[in-house]
Amino acid sequence: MKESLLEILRCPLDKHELELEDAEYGDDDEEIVSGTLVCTECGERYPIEDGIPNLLPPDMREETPA
Amino acid sequence: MKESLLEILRCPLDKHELELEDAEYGDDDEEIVSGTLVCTECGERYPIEDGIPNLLPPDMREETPA
Amino acid sequence: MSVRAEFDEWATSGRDKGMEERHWHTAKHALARMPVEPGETVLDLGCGSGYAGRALRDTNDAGRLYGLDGSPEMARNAASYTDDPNVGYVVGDFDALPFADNSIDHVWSMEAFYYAADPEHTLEEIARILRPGGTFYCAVNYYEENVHSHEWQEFIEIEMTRWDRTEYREAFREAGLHVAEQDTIPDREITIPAAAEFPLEDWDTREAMVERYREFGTLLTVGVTP
Amino acid sequence: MSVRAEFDEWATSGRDKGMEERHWHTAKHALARMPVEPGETVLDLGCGSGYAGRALRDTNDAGRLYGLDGSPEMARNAASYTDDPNVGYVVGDFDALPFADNSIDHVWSMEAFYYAADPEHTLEEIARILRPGGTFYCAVNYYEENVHSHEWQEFIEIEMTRWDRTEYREAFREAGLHVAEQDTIPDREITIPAAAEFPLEDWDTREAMVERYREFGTLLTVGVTP
Ligand SMILES: Nc1ncnc2c1ncn2[C@@H]1O[C@H](CSCC[C@H](N)C(=O)O)[C@@H](O)[C@H]1O
Ligand SMILES: Nc1ncnc2c1ncn2[C@@H]1O[C@H](CSCC[C@H](N)C(=O)O)[C@@H](O)[C@H]1O
Repeated sequence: MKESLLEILRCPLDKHELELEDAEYGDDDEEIVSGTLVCTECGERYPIEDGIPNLLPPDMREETPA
Repeated sequence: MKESLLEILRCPLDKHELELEDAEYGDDDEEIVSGTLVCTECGERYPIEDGIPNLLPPDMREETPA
Repeated sequence: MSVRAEFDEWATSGRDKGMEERHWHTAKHALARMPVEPGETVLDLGCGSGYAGRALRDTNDAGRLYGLDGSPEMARNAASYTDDPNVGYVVGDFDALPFADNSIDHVWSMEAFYYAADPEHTLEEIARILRPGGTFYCAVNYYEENVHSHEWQEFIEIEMTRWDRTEYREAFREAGLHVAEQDTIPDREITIPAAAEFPLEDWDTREAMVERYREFGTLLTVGVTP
Repeated sequence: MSVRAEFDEWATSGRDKGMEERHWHTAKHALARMPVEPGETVLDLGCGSGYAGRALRDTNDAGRLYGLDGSPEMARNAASYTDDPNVGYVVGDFDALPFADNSIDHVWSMEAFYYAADPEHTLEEIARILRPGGTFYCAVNYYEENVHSHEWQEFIEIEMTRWDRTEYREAFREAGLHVAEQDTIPDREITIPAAAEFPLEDWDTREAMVERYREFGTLLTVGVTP
């Protein structure tokens, strides 16, 4: 994902802003390939996997099957 | 024209309500076949001819040919 | 020549019926999209023979259907084609709509809008008379991208507005209408003769005629009041 | 079975591509109507392979195109089909859209809306994230009037919402969206075999197949935020 997506991405639960943690960038420094999005309000954590943020509410987010 | 049309018809110049004068009704008492619509604000007069109100602004309204 | 004189002549020579037949090919598809609920009031701007309003009454159970036209003879013809008590006609001009604010649920106009003397002001008038959430369905065959329509101006003394697709969207927004949709609706019904029959009186090549009808068709722009 | 488990399986078995091919027949006509201006942000809800967003980027010069899908495998597939830097994918659920208020210009959804667990709430979420005057283009093949689609529920464990045309319009309005248009778009491209070939595995009669595709097609409802 691009950093620009962060401007409009919000916590699915309370719609507050997300903070990017532990970001790893791709070769071009443009694409965030992994990291964690943390809600600035409720503290819920959302993973970025293979460059795709997973913003499913926690109760719908099962483990990735390998 | 039906009287119900009067509810939404307005003077084309100043959009004020119109008053019906000299109305003649058709056989069924439902259709106004002739009469005059008079603006309650500017006093401009608009004819109803053959049951059709002519709400053209006065400068566009020529005499009916015939 | 005035709108009135020009179109009174069209009406008395029966051109209202010819237009109805041709315009129906594309108009019916646009009419079918209108979100008209039972009991709602619809206004047809430049109604000509009035066919669009009568179709909406038949299919959508629209409450009241008014047709406005600048030509008294057109309005007279339209009135003579129906005895539906919920259909009415009014003679008036696009530039000074004789209706109250928020009094109309939907406005329809086919092949008429571009005759408005001041189209930006006509859009403001439409936005004024529509209730919040009302729609304006504006259908035109005469528009910039349809190059085959450009010459129509030569045959009529009234000045015609030839906007392109973007200009329509911009003008709608400028007048306070949200743009919900823009589309070109092909005319799949008009008979296009085999290539060997060309040139025809109006068409040099079959390709041009195919492009005009099957590709460019009718430009529909739909505006919605906030 | 959860949306995620069900559609992850569809994605890994390549059904995303099959749907793209079939849905494109009608989706392209609805996409062509969207009033997307250069630079605007569009969200594709239940994007599957992501073809709709890529098409809007190609044709409308849309600024940013985001696809949301509840299946991580669908989103992964979609991402693998493009390297357009202005296209991005997000895993998320219709019931809890992870976007800011007023952050999206237009929302598109094809053959996905009726999987929402709480469709009324999903409409409220869509109204929330759209800017004023933004549009929601909602296209479905599964709807009440399309009797041929009713049996689809038997093949999937997720509960599907089967509204009719009126219920779509009412639900949009209930959520605060003006209804600008409703239409059924025929699929004119799918091959319908000659009568002698019937019954087919899926179709007893040619008439039924014609009705399903050429007549009922895809139901499009367009909502606009005030
Ligand atoms: N300024 C104006 N005000 C009101 N009506 C106008 C007008 N300019 C043109 N018209 C009317 O618009 C019509 C255009 S012809 C189209 C008629 C009809 N809608 C159809 O589809 O066949 C004519 O009837 C003409 O009288
Ligand atoms: N509740 C939900 N939240 C998010 N996505 C969902 C969902 N329910 C279903 N979906 C997604 O919606 C898609 C439906 S299939 C349609 C895919 C695509 N729009 C096309 O036209 O081909 C699937 O990819 C599925 O994962």
